Amino acid sequence: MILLATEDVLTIRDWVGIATDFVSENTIGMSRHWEYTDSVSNFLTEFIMCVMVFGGIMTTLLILLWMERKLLGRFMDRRGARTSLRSLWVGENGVTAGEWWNQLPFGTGVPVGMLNQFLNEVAGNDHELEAVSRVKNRSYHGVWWMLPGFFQNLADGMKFLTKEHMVPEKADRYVFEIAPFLIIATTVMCFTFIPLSPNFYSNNSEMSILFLMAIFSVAPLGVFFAGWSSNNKYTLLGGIRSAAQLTAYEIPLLVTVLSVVVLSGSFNLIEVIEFQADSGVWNIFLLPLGGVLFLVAMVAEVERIPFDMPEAEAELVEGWWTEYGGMRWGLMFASEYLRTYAACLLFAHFFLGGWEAPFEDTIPYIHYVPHILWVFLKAWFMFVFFVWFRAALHRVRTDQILEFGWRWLLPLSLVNLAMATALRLWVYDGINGEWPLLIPILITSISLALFILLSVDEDPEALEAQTRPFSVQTVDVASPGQHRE
Amino acid sequence: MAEMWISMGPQHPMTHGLWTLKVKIDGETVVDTEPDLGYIHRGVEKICEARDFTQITPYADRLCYASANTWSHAYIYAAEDLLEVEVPERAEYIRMVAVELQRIASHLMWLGAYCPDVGNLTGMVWCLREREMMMDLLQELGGSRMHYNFPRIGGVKRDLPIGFALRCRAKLKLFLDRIQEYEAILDESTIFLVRTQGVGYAKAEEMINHGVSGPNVRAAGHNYDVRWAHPYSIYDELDWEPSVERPSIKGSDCYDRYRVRVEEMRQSALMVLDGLDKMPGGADTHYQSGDPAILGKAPARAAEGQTGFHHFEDSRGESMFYLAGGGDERGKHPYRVSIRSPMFITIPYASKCMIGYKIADIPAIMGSFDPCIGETDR
Amino acid sequence: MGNEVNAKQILSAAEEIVSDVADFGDAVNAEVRYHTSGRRKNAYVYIEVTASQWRELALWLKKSKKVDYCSMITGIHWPENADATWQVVAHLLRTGVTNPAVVNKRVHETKVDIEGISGNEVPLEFEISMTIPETREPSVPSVADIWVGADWNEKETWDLVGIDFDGHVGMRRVLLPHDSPTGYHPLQKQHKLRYHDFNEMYDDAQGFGRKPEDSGRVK
Amino acid sequence: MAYHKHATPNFRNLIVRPMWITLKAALRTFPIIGRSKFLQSHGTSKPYHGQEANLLSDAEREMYTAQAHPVIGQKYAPDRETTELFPHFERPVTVMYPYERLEEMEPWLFVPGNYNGRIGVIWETCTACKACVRICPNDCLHMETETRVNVLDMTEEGDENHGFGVELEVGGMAARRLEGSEEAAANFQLSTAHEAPPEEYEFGEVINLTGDTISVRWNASGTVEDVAAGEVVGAEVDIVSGRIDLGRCMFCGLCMESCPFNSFFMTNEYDGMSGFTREDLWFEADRTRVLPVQHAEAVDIELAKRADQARKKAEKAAAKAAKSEA
Repeated sequence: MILLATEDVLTIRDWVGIATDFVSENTIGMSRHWEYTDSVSNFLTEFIMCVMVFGGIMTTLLILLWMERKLLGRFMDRRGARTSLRSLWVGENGVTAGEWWNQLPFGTGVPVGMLNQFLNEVAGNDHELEAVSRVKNRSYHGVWWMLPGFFQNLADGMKFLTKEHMVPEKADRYVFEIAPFLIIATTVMCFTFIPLSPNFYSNNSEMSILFLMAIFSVAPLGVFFAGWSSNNKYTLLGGIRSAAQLTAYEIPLLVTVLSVVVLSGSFNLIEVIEFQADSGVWNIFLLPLGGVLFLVAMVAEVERIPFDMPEAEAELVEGWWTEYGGMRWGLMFASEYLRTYAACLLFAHFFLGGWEAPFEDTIPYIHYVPHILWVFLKAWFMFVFFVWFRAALHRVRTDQILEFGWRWLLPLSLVNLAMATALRLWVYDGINGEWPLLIPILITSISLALFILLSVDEDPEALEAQTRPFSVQTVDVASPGQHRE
Repeated sequence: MAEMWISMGPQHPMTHGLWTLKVKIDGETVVDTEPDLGYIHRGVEKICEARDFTQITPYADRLCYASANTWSHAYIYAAEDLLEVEVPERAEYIRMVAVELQRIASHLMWLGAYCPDVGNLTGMVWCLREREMMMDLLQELGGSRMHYNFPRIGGVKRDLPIGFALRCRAKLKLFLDRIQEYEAILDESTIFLVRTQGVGYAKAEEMINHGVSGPNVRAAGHNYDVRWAHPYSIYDELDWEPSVERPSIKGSDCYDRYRVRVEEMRQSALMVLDGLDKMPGGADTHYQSGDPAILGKAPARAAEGQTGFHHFEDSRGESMFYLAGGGDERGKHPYRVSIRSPMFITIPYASKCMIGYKIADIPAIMGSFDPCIGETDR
Repeated sequence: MGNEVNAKQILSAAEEIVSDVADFGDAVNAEVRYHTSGRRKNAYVYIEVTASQWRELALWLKKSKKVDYCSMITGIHWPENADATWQVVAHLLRTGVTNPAVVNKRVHETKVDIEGISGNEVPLEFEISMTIPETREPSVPSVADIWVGADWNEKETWDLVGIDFDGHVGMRRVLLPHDSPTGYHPLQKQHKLRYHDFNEMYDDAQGFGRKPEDSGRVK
Repeated sequence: MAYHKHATPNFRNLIVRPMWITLKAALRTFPIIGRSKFLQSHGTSKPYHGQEANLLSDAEREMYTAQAHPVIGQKYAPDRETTELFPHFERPVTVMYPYERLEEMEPWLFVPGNYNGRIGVIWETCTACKACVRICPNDCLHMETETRVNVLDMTEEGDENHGFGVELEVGGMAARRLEGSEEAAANFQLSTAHEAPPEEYEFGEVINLTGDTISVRWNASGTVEDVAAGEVVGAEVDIVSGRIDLGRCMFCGLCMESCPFNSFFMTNEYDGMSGFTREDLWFEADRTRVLPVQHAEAVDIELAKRADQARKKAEKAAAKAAKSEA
């Protein structure tokens, strides 16, 4: 057990431990198998923590999806009306969807009905158009702050569950069936070693980062399986693209993670976070380049725009998952977002100090805020960038992706690793194991200056000359319009 | 990987309609292509042989849902050539307003479809936002949202509605400012540039020889435009010059074709604003439907031997109707209607243009030629 | 304002063509015709040519007269006219489009000085008509190698009207299904439109018939 | 035309510029922040986003003020639908149809007669000339026999055009205005009702026509009733247009234009024309009927025209009779 520097008010794991200790002592401990008391207690703790972490992730995943929808609506300037929750809840003209609370036993639904009646009066639609009565299941957008559309994905999930499971006739059936499980299972396993707070994680092993990266890289294999086995040329291309892209970006990602590991001196994720808390400087201020590289590589890893070549819908219909439907597709879609979530959480842990509150040491009483909140806030903040990229950027072509990965990201990540090594060896270890304040300030300001410099740099000559540097044509053009028989 | 054929279409996001592009690929590289059209061939030419000259107008509208007005006007000009009809000048101005607004709407629809082709949905939604304004204006004119059935032989269905000029000016002024936001998300986006620059080269003379015209040729560096080369309507009274791009040495690429359409939208908006100012009788006066100021007299019959044709600058290139008179009902129906669709000729060219590029370039190149399958298949 | 080709330029260009076409002799008849619509009665060149001379004329137009653009090639079926059962109409344009000039590795877009153009630079419309007498297998020479734009036009004309083009490579169905019966060309006049006959209106194939009580009362 | 002056692939354009413009678009959608000055324009232009615009001409403003139409109190930006909270809140772009309808927010798009909605026929003025049926490019319009009151019979006593209607005769049809029908007709919402308009008259056969009372056998009840002469007007079974296969209608509006008697309209109804089967789209003539009150002006013009004709005819006949007598 690692000694944690951070104190947390929500010591959930301890509470669960106390509860399971109590239970096992009073059951197993009383029996003749009393020597297994500790093992049972540990098993129960692990089990309960796993369930709680997974539940917490799945629940907060809804926030991610909701954020994506709502943010895209704003980026695209098409803010829609908000109806989905209220379609279940407040009806119009006093009519609600089925009045389901009346079917609850023993009148337990009466308060729900009363609440709905109250909401109806306050926020309901009393529009008198006749057309209103024709569509019963919607409601007036009226009050704009009603929690809008949050549970949409539950509805989506229910729909997926009712869909037929179809396998293409000439698909490689076993591989086709295994692929989604491979993807989903490995994705879920990622969260085993991602702590949500100092006292809220399912497991903590010595080499958790190593395991994380390993398990994170299994899913591309599933993608390739899925693409290959569907017996469809689009999925095949998608699968192969995916394999090529993920290999190209896996290596810079690993090297970048290695730089963090070198800087923090541990392969354990919790220790990496604790290192940032101890030294008082988040890694992003020491390795800004590493942060950027990690983010870019992660966007490519989770296959989001601008790097969503494997499922580029304009050319490959839906890429490697074209042939999947129903809940398999739904779960794979969920696992896409789970991977994104994991990416966001890892970014928060590696670079944003994990559960460390900003200015934890200087702002009084801030440590009374439950640390799990900071983790989530940081992850969601990172997810804003994922959505923002998607709204602002275009899709990169295959060869450009690979070129960018191999020729830019890989050398840069090596530079980053060298920087981290130098910082650790000569600065941190050289000066009694702490960061002098000058170092992060200097690195951050230099990086910012470089960023601004690059952001204003333009080449007017290139525009005037109309250079077209990105020609990729590799075959002579057949004379257009002439048929080759 | 050995070479293999992929059948893109008839239902595929790249096709912008119903047709098949058979692509032979070697890995990610396109080696050969073969277009296959005709999935929504409705036989409009045959249908028109059994319709009055008035009744053909709505069918001409339906040749292209993105650019209905230009098609019905192309028909009307040909029919007027056949029936020898004079058109009041005010009606010509109103037609110009309708056609140029439709050109903007069509180019916006194109840009809206092109952005997701290269992977950005924001651009699409922004374009459709502005297209909504154009459709509102066209709805005021024609009464419908897509197929307006607006022109009539000898003039137009109705005058500019009351208040139309006011709203048209306000919306177009906003639109002219908004264009620079598209440029900000497209021109000022490196990824868009590297996706479109240097991809899908086409040269001007080659395109003309292949029968490709309109914005695609203007993108290749020559300002050929049916509106001044084979003049019609009142374009000579407006203050305009056709937009033309400066391509690279190897020819025009997808980026040039994108640029020329953006410039054309700007040009059309300015033309409409100019036309509203110069309209005889003033843009704010309102004549009743059928008033001689907006609708001249037209015969209903054409004798055998009479022919009419008219080259028209459609949103996608040069379109033309060829009508031969002397059909059924003692000449009330045309004997033969023949439609020249710019896209029918351009699609084979565009599909040969993409040989040698990557699969990911297929939507980028195909989309940049602005395919519309309604008119292609007729 | 001088931003359009004016009628005089077009007329003189058209007259030049017509006088030069006289070299072909009787097989080619050319005249200047005028559009009859709108405000501007633009001139265009109308040429009647025998099918055998068509290719020669096309080559001449392309080479000496810079007619660079084939707008449309279409066919008409006149079953009641035995001398000219089949008519092929070609619409050509002279566009004057050239590749933009390159000076010092810089491309300069072409903006035509409209008032200054003359001779072969003036954009001009051509309508060319040729007729074929009654035959089961109508055919005219193909010009798809002169203007590639004619390629798909000829395919379409064969597909819909049934006029074949000699020398056209890769003739196939384009708009009709690939498995359409041989010899089925719907724009030939023996194929009648069953639809839109005024009396058939109430016997709608889709089932929307006359109201029972109206039968006999409503025409 | 020159290129865009920043259009080169470089680091600046890689993420900074596209993300900046999307951020601006996103910030505009937030209340209050979205009103800040730097968000109202892009580049060097003047502010354009969210600027108020006058979208109503003086004539329209007068007209809508007279109708007390809600559009008068609203503020517009050129591309936005309206909201009363315009200065600080922009409404979502979704129009919450059917609770909100576009014609309430942008009524100029739906000027009756300028909008091609479902067709509508005023039976009273239809003459069965079939111009609409002939012009229909799709053959979707049909004629149908209906019992109706002639437009000339709709006048009140004392009206200058009164007295040219159908003569009541034994064996002919008579019609009596239903109680409350005028109110029902006036309240009938043509474009949102999606059903046949209310019956205005009840019809019956004239059995006896002596003296002041008229015996009528009402079609609906089958009972014979004696009614005062002033209560009923003549009616006739006539052919009217308006039976339509909407599945084939393409809303081109040629039928409306071809009608020489101001009797054919395109109404503003754009919903309520759907169904689960093809048969659902077959509308009988009463479904597309337009009551005279809905287009009173057109009916009045037609009424005056017909009365004039009838008057002239009567005068001619009188002159002829006088001549022959002489």
